[in-house]
Amino acid sequence: MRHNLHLQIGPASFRIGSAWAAPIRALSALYQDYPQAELPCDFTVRLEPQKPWRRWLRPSVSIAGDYVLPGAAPLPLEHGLLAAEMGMNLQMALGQKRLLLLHAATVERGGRALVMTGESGAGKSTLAALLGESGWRLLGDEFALLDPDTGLLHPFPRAVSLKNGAIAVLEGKVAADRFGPLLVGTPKGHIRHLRPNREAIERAREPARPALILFPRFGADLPEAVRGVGAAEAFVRLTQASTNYGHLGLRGFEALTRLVTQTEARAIDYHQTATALRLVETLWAEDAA
Amino acid sequence: MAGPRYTADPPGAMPTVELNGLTALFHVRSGMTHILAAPAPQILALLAEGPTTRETILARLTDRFAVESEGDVLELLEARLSELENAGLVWRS
Amino acid sequence: MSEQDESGQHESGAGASRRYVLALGAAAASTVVTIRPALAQTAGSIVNCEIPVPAPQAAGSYIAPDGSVVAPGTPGAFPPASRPLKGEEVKVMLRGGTPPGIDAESSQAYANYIRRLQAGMSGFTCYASLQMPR
Amino acid sequence: MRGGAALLVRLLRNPIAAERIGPEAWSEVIAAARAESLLGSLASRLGGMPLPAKLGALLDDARRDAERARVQALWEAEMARRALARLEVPVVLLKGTAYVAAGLSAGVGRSIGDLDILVPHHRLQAVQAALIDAGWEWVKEDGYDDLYYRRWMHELPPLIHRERDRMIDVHHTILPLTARRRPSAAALIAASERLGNGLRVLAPADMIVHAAAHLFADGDLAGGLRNLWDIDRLVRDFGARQGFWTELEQRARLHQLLGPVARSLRLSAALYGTSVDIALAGPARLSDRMYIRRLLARDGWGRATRPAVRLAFYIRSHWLRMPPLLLARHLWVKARR
Repeated sequence: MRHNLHLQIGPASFRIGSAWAAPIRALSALYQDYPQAELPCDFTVRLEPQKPWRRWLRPSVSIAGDYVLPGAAPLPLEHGLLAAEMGMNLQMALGQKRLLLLHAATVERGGRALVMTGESGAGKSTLAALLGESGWRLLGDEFALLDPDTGLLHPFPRAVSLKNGAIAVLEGKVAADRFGPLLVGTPKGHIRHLRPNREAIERAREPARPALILFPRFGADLPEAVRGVGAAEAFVRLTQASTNYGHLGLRGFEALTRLVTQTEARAIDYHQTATALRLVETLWAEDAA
Repeated sequence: MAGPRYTADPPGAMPTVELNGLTALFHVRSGMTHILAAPAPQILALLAEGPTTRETILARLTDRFAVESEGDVLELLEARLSELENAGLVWRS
Repeated sequence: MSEQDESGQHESGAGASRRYVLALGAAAASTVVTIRPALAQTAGSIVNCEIPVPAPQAAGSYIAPDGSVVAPGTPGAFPPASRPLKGEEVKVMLRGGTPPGIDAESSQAYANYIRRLQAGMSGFTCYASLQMPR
Repeated sequence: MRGGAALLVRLLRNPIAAERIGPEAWSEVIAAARAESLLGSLASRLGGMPLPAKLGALLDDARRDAERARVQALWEAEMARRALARLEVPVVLLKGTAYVAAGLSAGVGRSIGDLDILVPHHRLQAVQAALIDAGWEWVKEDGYDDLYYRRWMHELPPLIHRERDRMIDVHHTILPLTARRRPSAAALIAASERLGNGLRVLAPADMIVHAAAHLFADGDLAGGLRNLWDIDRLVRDFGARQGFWTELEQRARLHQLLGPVARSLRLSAALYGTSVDIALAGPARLSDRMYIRRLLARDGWGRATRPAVRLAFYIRSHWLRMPPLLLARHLWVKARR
């Protein structure tokens, strides 16, 4: 495809081709400091018109590639950056066969990692982005990649996808040149991508040992609460947070049982980001130290 | 007595990990993971000694444990065996 | 099953042999639970999965024609689906059809809602399974 | 085109060529191979070759994934065996599951979807009941589809297992009853060979006849490169056996599939360099070129190319499967829903 780009994000490399120049331009600006991709690429993503004439006429981007969701609605060309991000996530979710993929945000301090997993809307991305600006290294806001051979977590520091209210929170803390364009009225509301800081990008191939697993739950009227999560419950919840547990077979079983038997797990309820940040620091001091 | 004999794969083909009171089991032949509660792991352990009938399983269980039940013992054992059978961990021959 | 593991096996204090008590459980109890893949393996798994519209966290909210979740009673929006939608129905809706018992307009709003599902949201797994390449 | 299906085929045919391929072209080969469900087969072909580390790791993943597919396919077959054991019907495994169960080269690295089995037509009811008893369910609840399947198709409507999420296709013959050719299902079952666990696979010649029927009759040659790869591997496994080619000709004739078998042999020889019996394959035809263009219509981004050729094959495939009047009726009922 005429417009294209290679990207290395943590252990995975992507080849992104586009029928239009704009999405590739936006991607290369957002990912300007990232290292050269290792070839051959693990995954191919294509941004293409759904029908040939939709390249020019009311252009809309449909997401294709090695692994696809054919029924997914195309996005307007202005949201091409989001389409590229979704395309890369999809390849990881459906195509990752080496590392156990957990739908979780991860940060690291002192070589030890905190894993936060929960349904979308639990505030993982926001928490990870904030922690990543305050003494923690951001490993990733979307996927945690557990290496069955080592038991370590690999970073996947793609651009953080900030939604709605979280955008302003981070705009107040981070230099403007690390943000992508504001995408208005996407299927998920307003979205603005944030490039992780230099440390997160430079150490993107440096894994960390898991030390604490949190299952955060956010709700406007949820009272603050902390509860221990037993190994069996953590195991079952993590199999459900993984898109490829079944694909990894015995390697996945061994990796995940080792993770839950060697790592503390807690569920936390919160209704304010500040509360969650405080709980994280307290539990980290108790459990991981 | 001509009841069916129950068989299970050898323990080496079913690695397990204890998770606070429950047993996580990986069944190599199917690639599937099961979470087991008592008495399922104990029954599988017995079947590791070789194919055997329902009655013998019960006799051996009673021999090794103080077996408690809220109904007909053989019927309940049958229910447990058929759960294992549905999961593909045990089959009749 | 969680009660089972409490009572299933404990040391019998009474017996001199210190034998373990082993409860056989109730007839309807479940002592074997199989981990199901979060992403189903076949396109056919559609019969087994359901998508709540909207997700339980937004229960009661209405669905706008473009699929976004809006406040109950918003003009032009549709009331939530009265029950979770079956994979097979969703497939029909995504092709622009109308499954029995759902009117055409809400059906398209629900389809748009489902198209917007993201990883981690209730129903995404089902939706993704529907679309899995075989 | 250089990095797409054509290069993929060259590598499958001659793995030594891998040493001369640059990293950019490898990205293209991998995308094309994924799109054609041939990455596992390619990875197995290239096993043991000294390749750059990143590429090697990627191919390791593909081999592991194929191994998982193999385990899963054999397990589904085993569960079907247990469900049907008491009926004492011959259960013949078909396609990918048969290849891995019989340990054939066609199974190495292959992606495997549903479980396909062949059983005698007069035992369909009993088989269906036993499967439903063991946890399989109908995928669709739709009167027309059901009737359509029962009247016209070569298989039951698909069933899915409610716990394991896997589908089974129960065939009673290998082509739809609407097709003009009528293979002999009874002969297929009678000649089938018993495996150690009691399940059966088709006899070698029948296996190739079925693979050829599947290649041309099922769909618009979508997935054709993989189906043709099956044929290449099967011929390499069986071709040197005493009397094999005579047997293949007789079976192809018996099943009214001489033409498709001959063409699949020519295409396999042309694309994969398979050694085939010249007399059976027959002389190259002009239309073979069209088939080859269709089979190679995939570029290095994994995109389908040559839309006109594809469309021609699509229309042709529907034409092939149903007599015109029936096709019209089918499209009419589909359109009204």
